Amino acid sequence: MTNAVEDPSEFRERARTFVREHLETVVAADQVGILRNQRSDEEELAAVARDREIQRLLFDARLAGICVPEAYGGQGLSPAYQRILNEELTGHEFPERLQSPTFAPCLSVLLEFGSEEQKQRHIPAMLKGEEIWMQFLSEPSGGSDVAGALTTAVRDGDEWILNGSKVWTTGAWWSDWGLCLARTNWDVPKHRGLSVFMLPIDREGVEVHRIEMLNGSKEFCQEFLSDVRIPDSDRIGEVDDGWTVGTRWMFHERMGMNSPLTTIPHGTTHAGAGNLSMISIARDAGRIDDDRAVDLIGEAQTLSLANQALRRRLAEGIASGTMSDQSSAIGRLFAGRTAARSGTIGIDLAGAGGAAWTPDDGALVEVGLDFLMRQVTCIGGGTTEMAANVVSERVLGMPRELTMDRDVAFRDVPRSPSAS
Amino acid sequence: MTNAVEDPSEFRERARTFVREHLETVVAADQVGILRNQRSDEEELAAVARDREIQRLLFDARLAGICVPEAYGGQGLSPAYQRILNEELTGHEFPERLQSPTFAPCLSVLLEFGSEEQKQRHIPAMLKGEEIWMQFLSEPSGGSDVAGALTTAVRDGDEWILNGSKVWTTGAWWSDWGLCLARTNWDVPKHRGLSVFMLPIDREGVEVHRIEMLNGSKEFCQEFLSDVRIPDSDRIGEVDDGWTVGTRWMFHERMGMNSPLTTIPHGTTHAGAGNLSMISIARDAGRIDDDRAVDLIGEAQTLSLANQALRRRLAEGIASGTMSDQSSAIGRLFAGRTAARSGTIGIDLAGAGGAAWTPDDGALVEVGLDFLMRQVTCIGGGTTEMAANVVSERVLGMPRELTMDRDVAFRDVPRSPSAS
Amino acid sequence: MLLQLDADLEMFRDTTERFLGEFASVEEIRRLRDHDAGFDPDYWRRGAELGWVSLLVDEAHGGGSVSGNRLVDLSVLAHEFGRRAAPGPLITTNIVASALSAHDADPELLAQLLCGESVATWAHAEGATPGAFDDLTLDITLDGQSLVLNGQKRPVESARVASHFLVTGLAVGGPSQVLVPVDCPGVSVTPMEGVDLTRRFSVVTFDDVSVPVSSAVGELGGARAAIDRQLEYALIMANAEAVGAMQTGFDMTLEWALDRYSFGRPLASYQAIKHRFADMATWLETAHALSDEATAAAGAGSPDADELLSAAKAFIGDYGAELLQECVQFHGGIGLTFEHDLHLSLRRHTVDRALFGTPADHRRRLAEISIEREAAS
Amino acid sequence: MLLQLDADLEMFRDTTERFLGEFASVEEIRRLRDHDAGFDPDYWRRGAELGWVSLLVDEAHGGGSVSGNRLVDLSVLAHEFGRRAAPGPLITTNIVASALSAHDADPELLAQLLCGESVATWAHAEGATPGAFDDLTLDITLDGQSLVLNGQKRPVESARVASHFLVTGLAVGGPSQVLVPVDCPGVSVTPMEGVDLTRRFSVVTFDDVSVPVSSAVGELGGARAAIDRQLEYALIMANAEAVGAMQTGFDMTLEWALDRYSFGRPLASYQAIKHRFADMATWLETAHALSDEATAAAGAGSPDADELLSAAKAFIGDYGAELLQECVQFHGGIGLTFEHDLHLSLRRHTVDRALFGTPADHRRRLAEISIEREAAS
Repeated sequence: MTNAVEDPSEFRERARTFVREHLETVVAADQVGILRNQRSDEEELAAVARDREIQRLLFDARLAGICVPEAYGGQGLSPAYQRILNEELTGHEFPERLQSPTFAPCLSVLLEFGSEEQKQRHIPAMLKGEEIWMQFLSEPSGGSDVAGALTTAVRDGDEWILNGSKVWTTGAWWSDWGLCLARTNWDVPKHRGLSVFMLPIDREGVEVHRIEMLNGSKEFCQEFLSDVRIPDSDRIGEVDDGWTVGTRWMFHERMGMNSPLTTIPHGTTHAGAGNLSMISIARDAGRIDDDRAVDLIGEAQTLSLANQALRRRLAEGIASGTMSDQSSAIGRLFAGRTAARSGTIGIDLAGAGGAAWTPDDGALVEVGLDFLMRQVTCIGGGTTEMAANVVSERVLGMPRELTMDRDVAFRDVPRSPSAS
Repeated sequence: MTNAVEDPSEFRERARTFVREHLETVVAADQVGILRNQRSDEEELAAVARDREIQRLLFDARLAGICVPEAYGGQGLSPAYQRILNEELTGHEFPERLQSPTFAPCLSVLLEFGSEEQKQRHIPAMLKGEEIWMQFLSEPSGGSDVAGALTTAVRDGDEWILNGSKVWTTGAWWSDWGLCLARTNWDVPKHRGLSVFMLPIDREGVEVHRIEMLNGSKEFCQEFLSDVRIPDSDRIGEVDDGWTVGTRWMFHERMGMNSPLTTIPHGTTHAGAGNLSMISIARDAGRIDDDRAVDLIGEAQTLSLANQALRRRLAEGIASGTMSDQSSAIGRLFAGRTAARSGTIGIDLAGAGGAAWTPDDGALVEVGLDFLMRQVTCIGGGTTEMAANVVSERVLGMPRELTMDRDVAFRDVPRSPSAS
Repeated sequence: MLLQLDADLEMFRDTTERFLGEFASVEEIRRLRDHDAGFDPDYWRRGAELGWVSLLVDEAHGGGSVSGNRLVDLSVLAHEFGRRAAPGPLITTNIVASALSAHDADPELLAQLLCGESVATWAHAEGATPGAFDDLTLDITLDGQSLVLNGQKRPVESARVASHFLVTGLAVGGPSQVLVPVDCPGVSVTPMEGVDLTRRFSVVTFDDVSVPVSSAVGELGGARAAIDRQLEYALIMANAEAVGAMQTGFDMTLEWALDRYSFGRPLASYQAIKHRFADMATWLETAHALSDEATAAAGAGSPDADELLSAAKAFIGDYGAELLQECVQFHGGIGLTFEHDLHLSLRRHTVDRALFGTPADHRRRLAEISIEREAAS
Repeated sequence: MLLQLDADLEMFRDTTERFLGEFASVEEIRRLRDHDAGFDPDYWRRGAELGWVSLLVDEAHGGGSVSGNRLVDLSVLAHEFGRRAAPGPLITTNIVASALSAHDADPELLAQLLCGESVATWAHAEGATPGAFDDLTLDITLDGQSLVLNGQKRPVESARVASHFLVTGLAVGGPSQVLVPVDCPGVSVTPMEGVDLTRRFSVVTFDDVSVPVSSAVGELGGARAAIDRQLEYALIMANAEAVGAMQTGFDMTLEWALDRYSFGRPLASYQAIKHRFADMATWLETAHALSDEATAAAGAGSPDADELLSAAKAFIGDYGAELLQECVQFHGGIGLTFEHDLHLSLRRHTVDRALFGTPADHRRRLAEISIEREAAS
């Protein structure tokens, strides 16, 4: 199918019309706080349903998968069009829960490594909002070492039998599919014994357990896989070659909301409480006239602008090839550092309100809990320590860290004393 | 000699009388800035002479070497007496240049490892102000790896012939003796081929070169040793066993002004500009009424009090045996961190005065240069990185860092590409 | 905490530690999250029997010091509370008990506090604004033989289970303290949410609350020194608690780093992590040192006690927070879950950091003292 | 600096880089430390021939942009200056030239500035106090056909070699700019000491200095916008210079860490050092990004230009200082010696950090803009 490419201004007009007709406006103040436990399960399920609905509307309006090939239900347009859509979405609702991880990294991985049949089967379904995907990647024992997966897949004729546990999936309880990294060979070094599978979350043997975070959020899940059987046709990439997929998977994950496959209203920040709320905190704490509070507000605003500018520079550099793909770790590292700092600025502005508050305290509410959750941005999606390794070794070319698991069969790799 | 020990209050009275009779008062403002180049060479030499003179007066008044055994000219008293002397010296001149490194670590090392003849020959001379000692320890190639010394001592009958270079000696151009670490064996691992020597700085073949620091200070020197001959009787400790001496030497160096062998007026800070000058900087910069400046002053004062409290806790812990000797590295690390932070607080308070000033600008003068020199406290006397290694490995028991030089003959240790 | 304790104090510490180990386990603390008061009356009564409320009370009133230095005793006790994130109105009840004892007021209530039958709380802070930890605006008007209170106090700990509030405010032109029974007409208590699982706070509003003049604790208008002294106690306890929380977080995380393997090596073998532990160790030792020096200075009535208390509060608040957040970081995601124990330390530290003046408030106080002294010299 | 330059701009950059490599070598900069002006007139004349003073001048006056975006040109030029810690009154002469061109003032002087025969300087800042980078107190009184100036300016760059001062002050109730020849009676120049080896500053005092009314540059009392614009130029240049200094320090130190061995391993193989380099790399990229975004926003007349310029000034000032101090730390003692090159970058960065508003001043400006906008919304 080779259509004449739509003119950007026509596209913008079309996007604008769609947004006006179909989408509610939202206020920025909705986006404060860190993983706050603001919705009941019923509300969350309703929000998921609304996300699916919007995604379907986008799909029907030819505004889904802007940079996804037309062959798989996308629009086959350039990232510039995605930016236009993002700009037009500013201030409006959007199908937030589908962006990450469904479109990036899952759809990206599928596009890159899936068979034609797999792509046809899943990508249009994703773009229609019918399939929400999760990453079955991290494991309780694993920490930063995702390639050290202990979840095991054993071949049984045309099927694989999976056993193990995955953790830190966001909302697996209302999702459909998992992209799953599993060990298929224990007798080779760790990177050479992995394979990647697609896994329907409702399959027999998958038990989803919701994790309670310290602030009461139950967004994350842990899955226990017990003799889960899946067909070999749901394997992505070659057997034991899962790390080839995994490396790109990791890259797409680091790209996160900077991926051209994700839709995100321009100006949305995802690095914890934004600066507007810092001003509100200072005001509601009665500190807005204090020079030091003003300094902290200025610092938060500096870091927020710095994050945005850095993100744009890295995206441009990687897109133009003047920077390596690995440079995305620079953005990840900086975003973590600044989110942590912002958490401290918030509680500093809150004063005694950081310890206790009433529901009438406006912006002071739950600032203390946000502070307790401060490190989440330095941990989730690969720790800042891993990012610092990538930056120093892959971007700056400093010597690689010594690992004890490189040239040894995975079953012989040293493990925690308490893990045995 | 076993005298009845003097009563503390008598001792205090005696010290007070001495101080009143012999010593000038000094104002705290004299003690600001980092390695500032405030004196001409003539003035510096006069100050050295005055230091020697005061030391002699102390010696004659039985106030030198409070914790040094009487057999070597000291007073054989407990650290409590040293504290009393320090308190009585508050606000007065004292023989600053003899404390470090002459008394700690040099005299300490001599006390611990010197032969009876060596102690008799040098310790009384030190206590009388006749011998000022330097550490010939660091080398230009060495960085933090002092045990990687390249300066070589080759035996020639009853003598040793030294060749190499030492650096970062403070005021070697007006000093008398150097305590020198040299390699006596290249065919064994590095720690097993070192020996320690005493070296008269005016010996033939020793060339002292003064290093200019970026702020114009010429306090530090580098020495070039060319076929310097010294008798074997000036060796301290066994041949090739110099690291046994070196380990304790390093400990005494880390103790620095906390050593009971040093005399330092109570309240003297050596961690860069103190808090009083922060207030002066803020005032002279017109910022004293700014909440943020007040916050910075409070921070500087917090860090200053924190440093003092930590120093006392460590001294007590090490003295009582509840902490290991290695814990002194905790104090060293923290002092470095806080000195660096203080440098930044200083220039932040100075505002535009940090870039340029006139001689009439009071406390603003040279704050900018102090900032340029900020890291000196994190580098001199062993870097903060080395201290962090000691704390994590020796105090906390975390695994040792991999080194490539442990079980290999020193001549085969990998070296910088540019060093060959 | 001090490097060495004398034998009596060590026994007191050890008894408290073992008691808390049994009755304030992490499971118990998690359970108490849904408890109205945040602690069981029986737990508190048994703790009081161990001497938890007696340290600042004169012997004549049934109290007494363990080691001879009551402030050192107090800091050792608070440190144990911090290590366990223990439940119970330790700080606030001790302050009220000290005030009653110092002013020979309400011996009946004091006796009840001492044996843990009642709880009373200090209604002092007036909000989140800078300086609010020691500024007063609550109005106390002398009206014949009555005192009439108008104003608001927040946060007030354990307000919903206390029998009395010791309220600070301004009367006859100066700082004053008044003991107010919780059931006085005009008193209203609004519960707050907060970060600690067991420590409960409220907003307490006084709307024309009338009590007899005899309810004044100490001199009307002349209570500045008493209030400052009580604030000293609060700072000593908050600092020691916070250091205890730091110690527990640090110990737990060091153990984790030594045990946890990543890429076939213990976490603790990575130099980037080792160096951060080294910094954490310096913060922890410094926190102990400052807390103990400030306690000693306050105990000795030293002129630099205020400076040291503020320096300790500022340092422990800021560096302790960084330390505990580093602990979270090294644990990874599990350190942010409710089922892990680490957040109990982080919560307790966060509360102690925010109460009785934030780090910034205390840097300001410290700076103002320094500037004043420099100007005077 | 931008990731990609168009061909003309790259040629301009490359020419400047090669010229500075030859005539502003580290040896030359060390030599100039004892030079009265801090730069040789001939060096400046040849630099002017390369276009160093023409970028903000209209084509009609003999100036012109290289790439079509003069502010981008300017930032590229300043970045090269920063990389080399190059001598010469770049910032201040360009600002005066821009003002003369914008207001069609003193074409003769402008021509001399353009060809590098003369140097002029902007006498704007009024001291070290907060806000002094854009507050004005210098008094300009209209007295018949004369303007009489009273006040003090500091620091003023190159005051001792400039032929004219462009002085900002208050006249007829508003911000104004006046061109004052240096030899006017009542002008006195007191040299300052400073951290940069080649950039010289002075205190300039105006004591009843009288100049003709025609010396006003732009409208008397109505120069706020012009001054703001000039401040924008200053911030763009100071930011780009500072980032250049960061880049040089970083590159030098990475090379050192890869080459230097400690304990038989390259410094660069130690994870604690690697992780700090990773942070430095994030600061460096962010500094480039902010500097370039702010320049682009100013060039496009975007409403968020002020915010971005202030964010860039604050970020580059603080994080750049930490970056360069980390570079010193990794070098060890040698990094603090005069014979090493590292301090040239550190000095230049330190000057740029302190001038035209410190990081704290710009955080304040940024916060005030945000608070105002939030209040308006």
